[in-house]
Amino acid sequence: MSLGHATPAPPATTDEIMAVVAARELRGTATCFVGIGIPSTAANLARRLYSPAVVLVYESGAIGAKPLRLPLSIGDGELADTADVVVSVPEIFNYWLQGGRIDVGMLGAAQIDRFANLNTTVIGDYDAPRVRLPGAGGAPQIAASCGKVVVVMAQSARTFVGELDFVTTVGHGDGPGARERLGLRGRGPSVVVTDLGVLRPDPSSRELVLTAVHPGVELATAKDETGWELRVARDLSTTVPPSTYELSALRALVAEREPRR
Amino acid sequence: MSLGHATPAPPATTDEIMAVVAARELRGTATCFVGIGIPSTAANLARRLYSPAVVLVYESGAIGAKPLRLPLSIGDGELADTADVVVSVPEIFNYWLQGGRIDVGMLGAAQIDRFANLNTTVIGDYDAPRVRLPGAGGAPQIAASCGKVVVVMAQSARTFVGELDFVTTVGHGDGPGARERLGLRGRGPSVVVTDLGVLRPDPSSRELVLTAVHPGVELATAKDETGWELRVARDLSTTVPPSTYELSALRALVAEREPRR
Amino acid sequence: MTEILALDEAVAGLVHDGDCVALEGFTHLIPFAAGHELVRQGRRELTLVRMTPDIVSDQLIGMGCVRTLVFSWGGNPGVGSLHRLRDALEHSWPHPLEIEEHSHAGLANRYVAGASGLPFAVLRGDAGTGLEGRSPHVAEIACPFTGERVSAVAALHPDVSIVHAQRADRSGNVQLWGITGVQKEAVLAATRSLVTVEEIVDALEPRPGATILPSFVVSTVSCVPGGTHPSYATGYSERDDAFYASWDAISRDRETFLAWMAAHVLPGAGGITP
Amino acid sequence: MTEILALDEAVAGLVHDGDCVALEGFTHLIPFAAGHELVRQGRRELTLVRMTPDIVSDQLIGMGCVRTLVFSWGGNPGVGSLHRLRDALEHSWPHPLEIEEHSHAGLANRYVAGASGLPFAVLRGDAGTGLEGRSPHVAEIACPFTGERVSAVAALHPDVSIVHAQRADRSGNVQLWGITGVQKEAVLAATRSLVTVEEIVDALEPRPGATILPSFVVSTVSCVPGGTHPSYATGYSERDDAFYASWDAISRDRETFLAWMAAHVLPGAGGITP
Repeated sequence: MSLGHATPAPPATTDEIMAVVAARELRGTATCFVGIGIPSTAANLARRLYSPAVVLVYESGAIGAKPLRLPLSIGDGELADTADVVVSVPEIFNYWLQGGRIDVGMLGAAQIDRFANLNTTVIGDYDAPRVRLPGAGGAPQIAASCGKVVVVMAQSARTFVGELDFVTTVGHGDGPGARERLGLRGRGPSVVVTDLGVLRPDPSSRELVLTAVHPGVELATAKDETGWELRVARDLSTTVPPSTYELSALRALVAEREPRR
Repeated sequence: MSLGHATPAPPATTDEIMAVVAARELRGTATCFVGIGIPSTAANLARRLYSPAVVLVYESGAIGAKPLRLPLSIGDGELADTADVVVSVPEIFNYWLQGGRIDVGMLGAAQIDRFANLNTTVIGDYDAPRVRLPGAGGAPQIAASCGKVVVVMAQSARTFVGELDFVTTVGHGDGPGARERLGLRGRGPSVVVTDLGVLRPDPSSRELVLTAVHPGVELATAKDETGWELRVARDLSTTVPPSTYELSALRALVAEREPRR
Repeated sequence: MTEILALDEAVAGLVHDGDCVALEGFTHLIPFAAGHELVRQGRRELTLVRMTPDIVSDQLIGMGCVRTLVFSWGGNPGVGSLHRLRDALEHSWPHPLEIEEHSHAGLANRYVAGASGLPFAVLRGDAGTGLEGRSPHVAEIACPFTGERVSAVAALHPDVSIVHAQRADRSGNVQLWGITGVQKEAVLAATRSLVTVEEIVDALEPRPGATILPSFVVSTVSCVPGGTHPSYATGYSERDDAFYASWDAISRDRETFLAWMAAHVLPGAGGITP
Repeated sequence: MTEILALDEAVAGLVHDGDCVALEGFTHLIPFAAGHELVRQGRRELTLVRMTPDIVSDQLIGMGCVRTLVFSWGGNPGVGSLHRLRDALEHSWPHPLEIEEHSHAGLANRYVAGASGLPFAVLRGDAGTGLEGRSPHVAEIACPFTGERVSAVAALHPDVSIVHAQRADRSGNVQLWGITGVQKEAVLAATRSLVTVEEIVDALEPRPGATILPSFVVSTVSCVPGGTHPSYATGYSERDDAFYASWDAISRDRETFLAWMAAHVLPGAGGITP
């Protein structure tokens, strides 16, 4: 007889790596303002793995939502049903977000620049758009008022651009002092998690610096998929791959997202 | 045997006359912002006698209160328990009163002048008061934003003064055009009901004119109890005395105000 | 003070060509049936105000009812683009669409100012973003106490605000609960209002988290059970996520879209349940 | 994030001499027990903020705890004057009292601005009244769109806000219902907060009309059943109208007042129930 080894789970997909790495960024977070998509997946994973007490806040007004299944929209009934309280949309923005009570905001974007400014409005010219995107929603105020911002988005030469087609949301503006000059009270983006690696703003220049690549990702690829001269940390590290524990928790979470009875 | 006559009810007191006459002024009113005291008694009497559908709004946030017993305070539990909805204090002032949704406001005061401006702040000098009164509360905004205002107060040379010790609430300011200049959107005081009679602002000069005296009140008394040269309507009338029906309804209402079990 | 009318009478009486019409409902309680009635009655040149234009807005735009869209986030949540909105903006089909774009906070506070009887509201706005200077209804203002610069947004006063709620009583008091969004402010800011409801009851039993719109601020109530599908009404229905997903294919192509509207929304159609 | 402490520890830890302390509760849920603890701990030089100063404010003022009172209506509702407030203002007893006076709408909106993280709020204020120009925290401001002049009020940020509620759960989430007044705004505007509650429960069952203060905005909860007497807590107690009436005679005379406080509030006293 032998101590049979369990057959290993399939390796993590790039979306799974993004979700797990973003979730790790929420360790110790008390309150998190959550957008839909991978940010929501990451926030809910963090609540299960690292921060069971984290208060998830959705712009639909749900405070303390504890969804059993991943919501498809920020107004999903599951969010209201499991929340500590549901407030109006004006109240969530005025009293809770603008009031400066939220530690971390999670955002995605279609375009990002070297100072982590974000575009979710338009590709091409605003008045003659090549691709019209949804627009601002809560993003400008999330980035302005949360203590810090975690950005999660796929990295490519199309998304990591030298100049945004439209500045929907200010990250670090044009660099040092920009947020202070604009009266933005949160500290802004502290990390950008992509499918290739992790970037963090340089403390002095505020420009994004590649600090880690995910397992199997070549540095050259990260540079090629960045529309500007990408700065790389001297101590560039490789992301600790998702553990079996992290992956199984993530896959269980996603599996719960099935059509309603 | 004789068809014995019912013993007549005791005659109306001056407070009862004020309440009944003020209640008559609420005929046809859809929404009424109610202060405590005789205004509250009058508003609740009107709801029972003339305007069963009138929505009584209290500054404590109770909208559509239907108290079975007269409240002692504007935050009486009875008001919340019987209301269609209770909103916060900021909301009642911002969305409901300032929003311009209330037809009639009812106010009392310690002093009034010829233009129906009101003082509920201080007798004597503000910085060295002879008598310190409660202050403004909701009165300035009630008088500013309600469609019209019904003032109810006892009339004497001490309360009807040539010059207010303090202008807490603007009625008709210094006369024609004053409310427009100050940006006050309601029409202001339309009637002042006292223990001696009824006064209404002259349409052109906005000065209060005595239009009726209560039964048994001498015109000379009304003039003596007014601290300015009182104008009298050419067609001065005598108040229709409270009917048995009005009086018994009022006395039933007041009788219900007994200490709680 | 509230009229209780059939939906077609209600819309015919309250909404006219060229009106500024707010349709609110934040994912939850979206007034789809009323939006479809606007399409059936062929309303034109509307200024449509909606924080989160989604399928119903896509339908109104694709059917040519809308001249100007005032909004803060336009998409099919969790699915992708609104193809009719994009076609209008990218290719002016069926005709050019003007837009006035805000952040959620900016547009929500325009309703708040309108509901509050104020000419404007103040917020920490869109400083440094491309939204600055694009709307005539957003300006910078200085705090008279600290000198700090913040944003002012102009009060919004729709001619008509249309929302969906769970219940009304027979005198027109309205009760909604769950995610209540910006509906109260939209109704209070508007000159006229239409509330479609799942049911009309004798008495509104109190509910946790419920918002009440007293009848004296509601012009008209129409009983339209299921009138929020494919959105949902907490306590009555669940969100039809599958329909939201299917809309992507239906709306991507002009002909497919028009055929779907003819089959499900236009007069004589069988209704929207696929 | 919320500490659950005995009232004396809570007050000792949160409130210091010279602090700006808001005690809110609009007739309902007035935090009397916490106010009495301030008296027992001999707090001095407080700036007391309370929209509707009533008996508890009269007691704090009469015991010399308050240097400045920020308020909008000061009286004994339905009964008459606050004699300790009047004695302080009319005869500087026990010492001079500074006041900053607003209308209800003005002071309520100072809390709203504070809760909203804004430097000021806008309202239709006290134009033409004697209040104009008396507070450094009220100014005129022009609408950048219409030019209309309205009032701006400066944000209020108490060092500590103290309120009473019906319930909290063990993690410090607070639930209050009935007349909820300005308590949410007062707590959100403050640096620290203390909520005294009728009871602490395992789970907050939802209640119609309830306001929830999540634990992450509540510094400290103290369980003080009856801590709002002679005010009341809907669902737990009724307003002691008789005590409000009796306060007129108790407070009219300085010696009678001091004797009552010694007998009912000061250390070693038997508690306030007469």
